[in-house]
Amino acid sequence: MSTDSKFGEYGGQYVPEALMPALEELTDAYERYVLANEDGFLDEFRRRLRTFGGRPTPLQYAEQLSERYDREVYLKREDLLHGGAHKLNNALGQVLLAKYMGKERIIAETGAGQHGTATAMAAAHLNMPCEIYMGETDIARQRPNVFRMRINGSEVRPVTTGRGTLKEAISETMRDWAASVENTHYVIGSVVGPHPFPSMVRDFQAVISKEARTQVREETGQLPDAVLACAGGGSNTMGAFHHFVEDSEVSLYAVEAGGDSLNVDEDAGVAPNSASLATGAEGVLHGARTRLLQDSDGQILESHSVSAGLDYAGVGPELAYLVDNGRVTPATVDDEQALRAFHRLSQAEGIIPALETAHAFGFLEAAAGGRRDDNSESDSNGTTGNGDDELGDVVVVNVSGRGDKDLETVIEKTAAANLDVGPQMSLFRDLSRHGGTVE
Amino acid sequence: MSTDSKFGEYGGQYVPEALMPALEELTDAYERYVLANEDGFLDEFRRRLRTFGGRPTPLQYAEQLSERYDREVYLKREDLLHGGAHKLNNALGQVLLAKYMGKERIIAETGAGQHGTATAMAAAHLNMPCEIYMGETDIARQRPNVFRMRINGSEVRPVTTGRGTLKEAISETMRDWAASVENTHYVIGSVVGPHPFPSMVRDFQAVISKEARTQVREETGQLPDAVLACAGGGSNTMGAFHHFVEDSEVSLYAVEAGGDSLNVDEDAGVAPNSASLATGAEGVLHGARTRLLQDSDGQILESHSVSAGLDYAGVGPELAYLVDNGRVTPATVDDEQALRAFHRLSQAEGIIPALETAHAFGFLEAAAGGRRDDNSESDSNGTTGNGDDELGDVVVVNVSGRGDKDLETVIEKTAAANLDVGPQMSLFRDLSRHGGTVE
Amino acid sequence: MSLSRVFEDGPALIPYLVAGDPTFEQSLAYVEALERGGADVIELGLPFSEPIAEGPTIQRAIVRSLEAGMTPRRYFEFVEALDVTVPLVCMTYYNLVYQYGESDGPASFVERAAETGIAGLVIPDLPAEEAGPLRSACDDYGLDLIFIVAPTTTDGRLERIRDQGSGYVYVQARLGTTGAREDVSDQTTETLTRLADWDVPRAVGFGIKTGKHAERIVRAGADGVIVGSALVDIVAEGHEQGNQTETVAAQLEAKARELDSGARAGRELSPTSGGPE
Amino acid sequence: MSLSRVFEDGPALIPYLVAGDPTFEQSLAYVEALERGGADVIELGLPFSEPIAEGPTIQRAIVRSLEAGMTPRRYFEFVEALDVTVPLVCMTYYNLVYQYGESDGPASFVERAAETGIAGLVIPDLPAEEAGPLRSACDDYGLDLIFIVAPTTTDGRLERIRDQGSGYVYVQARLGTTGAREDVSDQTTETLTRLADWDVPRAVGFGIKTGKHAERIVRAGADGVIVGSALVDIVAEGHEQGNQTETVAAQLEAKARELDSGARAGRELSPTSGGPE
Ligand SMILES: Cc1ncc(COP(=O)(O)O)c(C=O)c1O
Ligand SMILES: Cc1ncc(COP(=O)(O)O)c(C=O)c1O
Repeated sequence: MSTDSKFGEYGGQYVPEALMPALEELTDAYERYVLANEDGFLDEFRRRLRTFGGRPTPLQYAEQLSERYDREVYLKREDLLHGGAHKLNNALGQVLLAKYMGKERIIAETGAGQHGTATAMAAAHLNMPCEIYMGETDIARQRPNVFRMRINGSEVRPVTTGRGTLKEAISETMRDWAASVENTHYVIGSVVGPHPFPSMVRDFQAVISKEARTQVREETGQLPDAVLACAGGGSNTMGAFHHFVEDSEVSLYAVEAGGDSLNVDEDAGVAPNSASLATGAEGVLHGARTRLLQDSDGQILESHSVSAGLDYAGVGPELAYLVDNGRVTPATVDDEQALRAFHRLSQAEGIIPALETAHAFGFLEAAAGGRRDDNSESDSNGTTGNGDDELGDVVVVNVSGRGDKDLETVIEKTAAANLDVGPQMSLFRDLSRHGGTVE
Repeated sequence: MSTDSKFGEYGGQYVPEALMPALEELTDAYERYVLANEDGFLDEFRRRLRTFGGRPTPLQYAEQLSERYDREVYLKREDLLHGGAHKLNNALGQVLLAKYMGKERIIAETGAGQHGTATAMAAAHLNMPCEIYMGETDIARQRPNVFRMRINGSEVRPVTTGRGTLKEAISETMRDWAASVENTHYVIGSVVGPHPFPSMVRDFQAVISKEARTQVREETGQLPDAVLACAGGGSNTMGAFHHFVEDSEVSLYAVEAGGDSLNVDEDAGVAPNSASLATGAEGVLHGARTRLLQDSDGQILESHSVSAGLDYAGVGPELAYLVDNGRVTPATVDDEQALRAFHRLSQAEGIIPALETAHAFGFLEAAAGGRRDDNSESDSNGTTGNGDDELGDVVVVNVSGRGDKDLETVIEKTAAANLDVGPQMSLFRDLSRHGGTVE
Repeated sequence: MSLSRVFEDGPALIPYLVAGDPTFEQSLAYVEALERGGADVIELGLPFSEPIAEGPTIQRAIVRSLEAGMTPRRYFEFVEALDVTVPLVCMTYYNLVYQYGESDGPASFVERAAETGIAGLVIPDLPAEEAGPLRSACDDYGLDLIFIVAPTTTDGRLERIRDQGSGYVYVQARLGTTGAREDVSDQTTETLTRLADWDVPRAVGFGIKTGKHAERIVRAGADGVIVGSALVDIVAEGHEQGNQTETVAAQLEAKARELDSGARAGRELSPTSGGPE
Repeated sequence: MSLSRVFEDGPALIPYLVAGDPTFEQSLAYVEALERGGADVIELGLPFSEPIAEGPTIQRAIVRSLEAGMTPRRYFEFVEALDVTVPLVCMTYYNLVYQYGESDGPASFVERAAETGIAGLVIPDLPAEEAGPLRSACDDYGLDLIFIVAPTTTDGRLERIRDQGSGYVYVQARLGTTGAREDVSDQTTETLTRLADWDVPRAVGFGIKTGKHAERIVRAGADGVIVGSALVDIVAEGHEQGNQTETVAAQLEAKARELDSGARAGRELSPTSGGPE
């Protein structure tokens, strides 16, 4: 754990003055409670993660995938965490910290709705009022999560600016925070934003790699050769990587959303992907210097991914730093590969992953030599990253979340893209809840 | 664990002759693999439950409920199991057993879709083809689970007879089994059906009480005063009770669905509830003698509950037996109380329960003296069971599943019943996935 | 008389219909037509709401009958109203038997059945192991209790069934639920061989549809053929097309006749008989 | 000239508009109208796609301007095309400053700004801690770098801001993002008191809407009033109703005049001045 506010040139605190004191207060609280375990904060946090959250999550040997790829594939099952994603590790930590700080209100942004749900659950659990900002595009495509937040008693505030996705939701939450900072804590949902958020969120998520490192050694007697995680803001990535960073023999792969394409349409202000590591450039967004999707003027581009949780134009500064210095290898997986991987994991292992998570499995498939049986079938187009087979014999994939929230999207997109992988849904797709009959 | 095929007069094997040899074969396999751990079956089962399923599930101290009811309320978090309900304990056990038995095909019935999803997941995990029968009414009201089964690679067979709920689905699956028994195992979803299913399913589910008994002692230094579980077929009930049955100081409450009312409309052949223990009579259904909802001729009544997973006209024979001999106290909670309890748990504890599970919490609320602060507010109408406060100081409630599958139903029913408990949903309810805008 | 006597007189035709399908009155006419067509025994279904052993054809018949108001009490009135002389076998599920009347168990049902002249019972969800109480009641009232033997039935179970059964043994021609099918199963021959030394007659059912089927079944050694779905299909079609009761009855009678001659033709070529009687 | 000189001459009116809102041409006319109305300095927004410090009014103005094609390069052309004599302050976000031109850092932006005659910069997402490189570039090219002081700013941070800032200090009247509000906050007086011994002028912004507000703010000790949303509202209304550019410009001029006389009236009653100058 570190209190440095920078990772090389990345990081820092680029926020309105009104928020600076709050960041100072938060940094102080982070150092005292999280780093120094003052008042037993960490003990309480760990206890709640265990009893409320369901930690430790298992590390599962994936039989069918191991056979398919002729290597030992282990799954770190964050999808089993309460709420269905790694997000709770962070949300619970921050809401608890807010309580220790004497805050009386929680706000958060959400993209896929996973962070919003996790925050809503943590806030209900700890009896704090909570408001969640969510872009209206995301509200429409992640409907079940909207219901979950509401049912947990949180307000959901639709954000109508821009394309109505995560970027706009973060901006809007920052605006709320600037007005309410005295009694409100802003629970940011990934390792992004101004210091101390990137370090603090990483520390809350680092329990993933802490457990996984021990578990994989217990299972195999060795460290893994590679760890794979999908990267949106990068919190599950950093969580899955953190305790392996010093293990130089462990390769770390951050898999970003390649979306439709890696090319940028500058005129439209749109990047049809969310690959800030692979295609972005240095800049300042949402309080931190990091790698961004931006046009040549520095205007932020609208990102795209089939997965709402990866659909973000920035990435955590520490992850950008680790990529720049070569410790982490970035890779991209496009929408179609992610959909295929979604169906593959569901059918082969009985685990329906979040669409975000499916990107990590898309890379596992696409890595050259990934498939033992038939390389020609391997859908390696549209992937960047590690071309030759460096994944090695023991691979850990972080299953950052479950896909219940994505069912409708996947069914629709699979049909639209005419993929040969999903199940036939014609009998069930148009089934009306009200009509109540299938013929 | 026991191999008796009867519980008092209940139980037995009332099935077509074609199935009897399969039941003999299954009984043999049950005795060898499950009871005697032949070939290390139990070790493999426990390992898979741990790494694939996520066991042990935590026992969580529920702070807000404990304060509300002025007693220590502990939650056994089966909702954190892979798939979102206790159902996987049984599904994984049976699919694995089928594998040990050399079967090549899995069939199952499902009501809420939770057992179907659990079976589909277990079948994918163990690489077995799987077909699930589901009533068309249930298909319509548990849509997300239909998608999940399909996405995991299972076939879903709509059952159109009768009212198209669990009862019809079981009958239909038995028919399939009668035709396919040689290579097929029927994974029944609760402690119902002919011997050895009630004993075997109970044994697979008994891990709940095994863990809970140890956990509650670790937490409190004592056994609980009461254990509460909702009862449909009764598998989570028997799972939660089994290791407490010998502890005569622990009260056991099985909470059934009171539905709309406890009165039966014989002419229409409808019981507007699913309370076989509270209002049913002895009879034979789906292979076992047990307590049933039936008219005076012995025709099975159509049951009703807002919760699809409780909507069944029978109940497990062992549970019926334990009720008859006074060891288990039956109780009922009606639709409205269940909806209220659903919102209460979601808002107070940040846990969205399955509608089935919500019935157990409805009883916690309704038990006289249940609420410390204001008895007059307690919605004790429409509840039967324990009138005075016998719940005691330490209560364990089995959270049999999570409510993601019930979001739409709950929102609709809460609005329709004009309950004052749920969140305002007007902004989000009619939100079209395709339109993509909220105003 | 014990049902087995019926079989002495050549291969028995045992047609099945659901009582009250589609209405009480029509059903009376249909059942009577079966006798005219050559039925030796008639199996008469008492519909139960959860017919787990039936295929779709008979399930639908059961729904029609229940919707027209059939109950156990009405069923016995139906039997009393029937103008047939061949013996009747009641086919139903155990819960209806168990719940009937005041008795705590099957006795009231059997008593009433005996009173109406029913000669035997087939209860597909009651295996020999659970049949003790019903067996004694049947003994008390002089009814036969007929059991089904399936292709999967083990030798151990065969013995139990042999002990408990009487009247005839119902040989399930193949796995699966009831329903008319095109071909005749190999499993049938095998089962018949296993039952060769039984002293009750062996009637084969499940999937018999035509005179040709019946012929082959009898040729394989059966003492009788049980035909359900093929007849229920005729009732269903008549109901759907709104045909006259007499028309449907005539079709049933013709179908029964076809099956009966098939069976008789089979006997002529049967291994157990030297030639035509 | 350093911006602080502007304040020597009585309380300064510092209106804000987004350059290019709703179009390049209209916006030129609007900004010029502000000078006629009595502006002493004009803050000219360069729109950024993620304006995290702005309220809805200015957010919408930013969208209008971006949609009409505003870019950093166009912005400087806009400044060059403007026919005003009062000093201009560019208000934008750090990423645009950072990315501009060939420099690896803010220098190119500042150089170009200086070239067009811009006198200072306000970068709301650049706190003093991160401002080193920009501060040096501003020094190199003779620009002021204006910082915001918020009601929440701690004493420790005040010192840092005092070190880095120049031209004037932007006193944020209240918490929250920009946007016109009805009342005047108590927090303003408090902040002004804390800044009493600073030697740069103190201009108060956030929520000032009317001459009366301006008067009270100046009376509370401010050396200037910054007005944004109240003016942007006029532009927005003119745009929505399709009013003539001249009409809107006249409204802006009138509003500026109202604010200017309010401010002057405030100065007459201000604690720091004995009476009218
Ligand atoms: C399941 C899941 N995985 C990954 C992500 C991406 O976020 P991060 O990169 O911060 O882990 C999200 C975001 O919502 C998510 O829900
Ligand atoms: C969450 C949950 N709880 C309870 C039940 C009721 O089943 P049982 O009584 O067998 O536990 C179901 C059935 O689907 C269920 O999904």
